[in-house]
Amino acid sequence: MRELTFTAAAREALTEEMARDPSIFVVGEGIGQRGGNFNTTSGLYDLYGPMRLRDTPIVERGFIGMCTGAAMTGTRPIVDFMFVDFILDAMGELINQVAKIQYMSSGRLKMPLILRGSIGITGASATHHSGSYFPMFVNIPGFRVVVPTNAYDAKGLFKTALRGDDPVIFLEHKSLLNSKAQVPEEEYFIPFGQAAVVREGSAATVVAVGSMVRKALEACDALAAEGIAIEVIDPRTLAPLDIPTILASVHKTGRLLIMDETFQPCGIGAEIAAQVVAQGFDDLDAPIMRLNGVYTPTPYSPPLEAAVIPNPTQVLQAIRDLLAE
Amino acid sequence: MRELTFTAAAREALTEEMARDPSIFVVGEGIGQRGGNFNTTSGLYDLYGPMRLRDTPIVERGFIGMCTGAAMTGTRPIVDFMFVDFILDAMGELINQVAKIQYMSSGRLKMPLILRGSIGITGASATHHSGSYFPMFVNIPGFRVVVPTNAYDAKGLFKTALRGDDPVIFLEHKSLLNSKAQVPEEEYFIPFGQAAVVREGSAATVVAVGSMVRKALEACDALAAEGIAIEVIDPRTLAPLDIPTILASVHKTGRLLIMDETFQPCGIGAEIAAQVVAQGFDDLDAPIMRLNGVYTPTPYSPPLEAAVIPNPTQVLQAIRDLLAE
Amino acid sequence: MNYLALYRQMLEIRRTEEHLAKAHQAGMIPGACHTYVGQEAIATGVCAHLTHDDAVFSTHRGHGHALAKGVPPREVMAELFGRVTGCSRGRGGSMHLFAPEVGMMGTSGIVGPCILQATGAGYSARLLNKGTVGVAFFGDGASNNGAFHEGLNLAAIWDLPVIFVCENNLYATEVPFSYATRNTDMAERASTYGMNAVSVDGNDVLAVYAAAGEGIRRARAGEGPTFLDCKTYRTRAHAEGMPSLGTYRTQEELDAWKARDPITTYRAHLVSEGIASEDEFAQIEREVVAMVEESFEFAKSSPYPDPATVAEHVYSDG
Amino acid sequence: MNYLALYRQMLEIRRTEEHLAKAHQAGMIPGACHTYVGQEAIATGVCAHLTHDDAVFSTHRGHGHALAKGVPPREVMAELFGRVTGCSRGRGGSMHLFAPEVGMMGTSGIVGPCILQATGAGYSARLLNKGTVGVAFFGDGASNNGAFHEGLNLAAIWDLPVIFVCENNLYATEVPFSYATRNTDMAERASTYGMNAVSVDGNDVLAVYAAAGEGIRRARAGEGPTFLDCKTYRTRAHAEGMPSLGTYRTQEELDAWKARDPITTYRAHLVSEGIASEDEFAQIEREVVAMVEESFEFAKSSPYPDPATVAEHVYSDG
Ligand SMILES: Cc1ncc(C[n+]2csc(CCOP(=O)(O)OP(=O)(O)O)c2C)c(N)n1
Ligand SMILES: Cc1ncc(C[n+]2csc(CCOP(=O)(O)OP(=O)(O)O)c2C)c(N)n1
Ligand SMILES: [Mg+2]
Ligand SMILES: [Mg+2]
Repeated sequence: MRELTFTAAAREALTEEMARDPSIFVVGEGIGQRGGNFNTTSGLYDLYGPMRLRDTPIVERGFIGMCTGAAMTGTRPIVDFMFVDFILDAMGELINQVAKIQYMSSGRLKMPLILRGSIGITGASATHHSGSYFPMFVNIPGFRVVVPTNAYDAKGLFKTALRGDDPVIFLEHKSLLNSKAQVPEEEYFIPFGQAAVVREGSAATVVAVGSMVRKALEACDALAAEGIAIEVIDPRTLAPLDIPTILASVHKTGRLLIMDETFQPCGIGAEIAAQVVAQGFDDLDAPIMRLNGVYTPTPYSPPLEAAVIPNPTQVLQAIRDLLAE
Repeated sequence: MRELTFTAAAREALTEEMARDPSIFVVGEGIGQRGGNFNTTSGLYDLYGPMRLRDTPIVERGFIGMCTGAAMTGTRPIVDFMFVDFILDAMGELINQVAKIQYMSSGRLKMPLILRGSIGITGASATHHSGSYFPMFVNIPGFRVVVPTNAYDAKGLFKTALRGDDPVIFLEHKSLLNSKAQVPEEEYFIPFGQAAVVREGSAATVVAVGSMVRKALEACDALAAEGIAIEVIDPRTLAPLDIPTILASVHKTGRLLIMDETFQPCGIGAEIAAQVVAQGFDDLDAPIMRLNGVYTPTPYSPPLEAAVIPNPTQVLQAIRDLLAE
Repeated sequence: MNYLALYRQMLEIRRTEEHLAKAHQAGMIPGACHTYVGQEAIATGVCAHLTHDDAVFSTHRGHGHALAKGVPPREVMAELFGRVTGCSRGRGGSMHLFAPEVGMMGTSGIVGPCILQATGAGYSARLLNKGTVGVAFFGDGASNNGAFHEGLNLAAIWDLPVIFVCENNLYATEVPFSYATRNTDMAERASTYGMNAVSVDGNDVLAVYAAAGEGIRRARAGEGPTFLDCKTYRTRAHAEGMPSLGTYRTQEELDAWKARDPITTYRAHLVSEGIASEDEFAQIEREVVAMVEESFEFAKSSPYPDPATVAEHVYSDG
Repeated sequence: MNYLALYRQMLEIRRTEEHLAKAHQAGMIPGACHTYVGQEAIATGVCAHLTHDDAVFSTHRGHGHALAKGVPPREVMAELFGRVTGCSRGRGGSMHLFAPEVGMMGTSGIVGPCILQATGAGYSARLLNKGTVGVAFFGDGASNNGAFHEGLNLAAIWDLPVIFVCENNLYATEVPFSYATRNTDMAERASTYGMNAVSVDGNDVLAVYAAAGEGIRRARAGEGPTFLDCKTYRTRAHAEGMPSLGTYRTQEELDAWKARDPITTYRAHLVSEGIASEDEFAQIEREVVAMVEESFEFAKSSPYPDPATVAEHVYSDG
C-alpha cells in the first residue's frame, strides 16, 4: 500500500481506465498540457494526446451538450468542470437531456457521462467558487451523485463511475484534495449506494456528508474521551442513498444528527430525516437534528466564511444537544 | 365579487400594477401582441406597448441575465417563461447572480425580478414541458418561491410579488390555470410565508402543494362522509415556508402527510418532514409520510403519465395508511 | 441518384403529417403536434446521404427528420398516439422521438440542445475514426440561442464532422426572424465561425441534396463541419390547434410559399425533364398512401404501455 | 480633454495593483487576485466618459474597472483584504466588487453574465429615458460563450444604449484565443450582429478614449450599441501565484508587449507632444503613490466584518 492524496488517487483511477478504454476522453478548461486547475489530469496529456485531453473554450453548456451527444454515440466523456458553480450554466443540458435520455429512449441509449470537479467552502473562494449544489442533482431522477471523502474512496468510486453507463456527478471537496490515505496497488471498486460506517458507536448516529466527515470524527474523538460512543456514517453516494445502513444504525442508537455544509432547505439532511422518520419512527428516542451551513450566499472575508461553515464547537454542541434530548 | 380564472386573476394583478408603476415590464416569447402562450398578458400589449411587453428571441439565459441587469438599474422586470423547463438554461444566472446580488452588494442593490410561468404534469405535455423544479429554488438562499393554487391566492400573491424587492419564482400549475374562484374587486395582498388552512380537522394533517391541494380536499370530502376530519394546509409559498402553522396543526392532530406531485428526494416534503420531526417530535403519534409523484422523467403516453401522478385512490390510501399507523 | 426515392420520401412525410394533423383534430393525439408540412425537401435531401451509423439530432418539429432517417411511419404515428409500439415506446410523444437503431438519436422539446449533441456525435466519430457524421436539424429561432454559438464554434475549432442544418422558415412560433436578429443572412453568420456555410433553397430537394452531399463528403473526409442555411416555410400552423396565419403571417405570404411546394414543384420538374412519368408518380402515391394508412391502423390498434413499467430505464440497470 | 486625468487614472490602477500583488505574496489577500496590469488604458479610456448614473458590469479581472469607475482604491484594497470597509463590505473579494453608489454594479467570478446585465442596464435606460448607458467589460475568453451571442443580439435588435468592451489579451487563463476560435477578428464577429463595432489598440488610451466616446455618444443619442474590440495584453500572470509565462507564453511576447506599456508610452507621447512635462508626471506619481499607500494602510488597519452579520441582506427586508 502507498499513501496517495485524494487527487492522485482519482487521477490513478482515470489513467488506468483511459489506458484500458480508448473511448474515454476528458474535456475542460486547462485540462490538457496544463494538467487541470487542480492537477486532476497532470501528466495525462503526454500519455493520451489532445483528442483525449481536450482543452475547451469557456463554454460549459456547449461542452456538456457536446459530451451528451458523444456519450450517445459510443464514447465515454468526462467533463472536468473545475468548480461546480460553473456548470450551473449547463443545467438545462443536464436536467433536460443527460438525466432523461436513457429513459426517453427506453434504455436503448446509455449515458456514460461523468462530470467531475470541485465543491465546497474553503480558502476565501467567495460566492462563485464555493458551491456544492448536490441536492438539486439528487432531486432529479437519472443521476448518480458521488461525494467521496478520502483518497481510498475517491479511487474506488471513480473506477465504478468509469465502468458504469449512468451519468455521474462526481464531487470533490476542495478541502480534501490534498488529504492522504492508504490506497492499495491492486485494482478495486466501491459500489454506489453503500455507505461507510466510519466509526462505530451506540449513543447516537451522525450521518456526515463530504467535508463534515472529518469534523464529525474529530468531535467523536473528543466525546470518546468522555466514554460516549457515537456512530458516524459517510453515505459516500447521495444518489443512490444507502438508507438501510442508516436505519440499522438508528435502530441501535435511537438518535440521529445529519451534518452537511450545504444549505438546509430541501437538502440531503432533509431527505435522510424524512426517510428515517417514515421508516424508523419506532426506533427514534429523540428528534432528528440537522446541522448545516448558514443559509446565505458564501461570503469572502475569512471571519464571515468561517461563520457559515459548522465549526468544531457547533459540531460538538449539536451532538451534545442530541444526546440531551 | 366576481369569479375569475387563475390566469385572469393573475393578469388583473399584473395590469393593475403596470398601470401604477411605469418601471414594470414583461419579457418572454410571444407575450407581446400574441398575449402569451397561456394568455398571461392578453390585452396588455395594446395598453402598454412594445417596450413594456417585450417579445424575445429564444434566449432564456439571455433575457434572464438582461432582466437581472435591469432590476439592478431601476426597473422591475417580469420574465414570463412559459414553461419552467425552459429556464433551466438560465440556472447560472439565477443562482449565481439573481439570488446573490442583494447579498453581495450588502443590500445596496435590490433584485425586484419576477419569474413567472407554468409548471406541472398534465395533458401529455411530456418530459420537456411538465417540470416543476421548485425544490432547487427553495434550496438556494435568495429566492421567494410562490405556488398559488387558486385564483384568489394567485392575485393576492402576485400583487405582493410585484411590490416586493426580492426575486420571486412564481409558479402556476397548468391544471389550475382555468380554475375559477371568487376574487374581490377591492385591492388585496397576501403576504409571503402564510400558509392557508384550507380545511380544518383533527384526525391528521395533510400538507398539500400545488395541484395536490384539490386532490387532498376531494379525498378529505370522502373521509368526512365517514366522520373523519382531516386538516389540509396549503403552504402557498415554499420560501418562506410557514412551519408554525404546520406545527400547530400537527400539535392538534399528531399525524402528518405531505403530498407533492414533484420528485421526492430532497423535495419540499422532505424539508417539511425534517422540520416537523425536529421541532414537533413530541406531538407525533405516527411516522410522517410523504406521497410524491414517481421518481422518473415524465412520460408522454396518458396511461404512463397518469401513473406518475398520485391518483385519488393513492391519495385516499395514503391518508388511511397514516390514520392506521 | 435516385430521383424517385427522394420523391417517395417527401411524399411519405407529407402523407404521414396529414394523417397526424387529422388525428390531432380528432383528439387521437393527446399532446402537441408540430408538423413538417412544407419543409419536406430538407430532411429528405440531407438524410438521403446518411447511413444508420450517422447520428441525427432534431428538435420539436422532428417528424420529418425521423421519417427521413428511416423510422417507419407506423412507429412515429404510434408514438404520437402514445402507444407502446411507438419509436420511444410511448414515453416520448411528438417532441421526443428516439430510434437509435437507425441513428435517430432524438428530437427535443427544448430548442437548442440538438446543435450541441450533433457536435458530440462528430467528436465520437473523430475519436473513434468512424467515418460517420453528426447532423443537427433546427429552426431559425434556435440560431439566436447560445447553444448555436457554442456548438458551431466547437465543431469549427476541432474540425468535427458535423452538418448543421438550419431550417429558416421565417418565424419562431409567431416571432419573425427579422425581429429576432438584425442579420438574417444565416450563412454569413455561420461562416463567421470559420466554417463552410452554404445557403440553399430549402424547398428544392435537389439543391438540398447537392449541398448536403458536398458537406457530408467534406465531413467524412476530415474537412470539418458544414452549415446549411435552408430557406423554407411551414405551410401549416406552428402546432396543430393554433391559427395558421395568426397576427404574424399574411394569406399572400402563405399562398406564395404554397405555390412553391417542394413536392409538387419537384414532381413537375421531374416530369418536364422527362425523368419520371405521371404513371410512376401515381404508383408511388398509391404505395405511400397504402403504407401510411396501414401505419395509421397499426398505431391506432396498438396497445398502450403498461403503467407498471413507468419507472423502467431511468438508470442503465433497469 | 484632460490628458493628465487619464494618466493619473492609469497610474492609480497600476500602483494599486502592484500593491495588491505584493500583498498577495505576503499572504494578506486570503482569496484570488487577478490583476489588470497592462490593460489600464481600456478601463481608463472608457470610464472617462461615464457618470455615476452609467452602469458598469465587469468580470473576474475587475479591479481596474472599479477604480476607473470611481471606487476609491482604499475600498478596493480593503475588499481584497476582507475588511468591512471594502466596497462589498468584505462579502465579495476580488471577483465581487460592488459600489452601486458610483455605478459599479458588480464584477463576477463567473465569465459571461456581465454582458447580459449591461444589456439590461441599457433596457432600463431606454424604458425610463434616462440617457444613461450600460457598459460590459469582458475578456476574449467570454466571447465564445453563449452569453456573448445572446447579449449582443438583444442589444442590437432593441437598439439599446450598451457598450461592449472586449479586452482581448490573447489568452483565457492559458488557452490561446486562436485555439478557442477560428475567427479572431472580434470586431467582425460583433458586427455580424448588426451593431457598430470598432477595433482599437487597447494599449493606447487616447485611441480607446476616442472610440469609446463615439460609442457612448451614439448610445446616449439612441443610435444603439457599440462593440469595442480592444487588443491588449496582461503582463502579469492570469492570477497572482500562477506562472507569468507558463507553457503558453514566451518571454519575447511578454517583452514585446511590455515595451508597449500603456502608461509609459502615453507619458512619452504627452512629453513629446509638449502636452505635459516630466515635472507634472513626477508630481502625479507622488500624489498617486501617497494615495495608494494611504489606502493600503487604511485597508490593513480596517476591521473585519462582524460574523454576526453573516446572514444579513440575503433578502431585501434584512
Ligand atoms: C428553450 C426553449 N424555449 C422556448 C421554447 C418554446 N418553443 C417551442 S418551438 C418555438 C419556436 C421555435 O422556432 P424555430 O427554432 O424557428 O423552429 P420552427 O418552429 O420555426 O420550426 C418555441 C419558442 C422551447 N421549446 N424551448
Ligand atoms: C463560467 C466560467 N467558466 C470558467 C471560469 C474559470 N475562469 C476564470 S478566468 C478564466 C479565463 C477568462 O479569460 P478571458 O475572458 O479572456 O479573461 P482574462 O482572464 O484573459 O482577462 C476562466 C476560464 C469562470 N470563472 N467562469
Ligand atoms: Mg422557424
Ligand atoms: Mg483573455
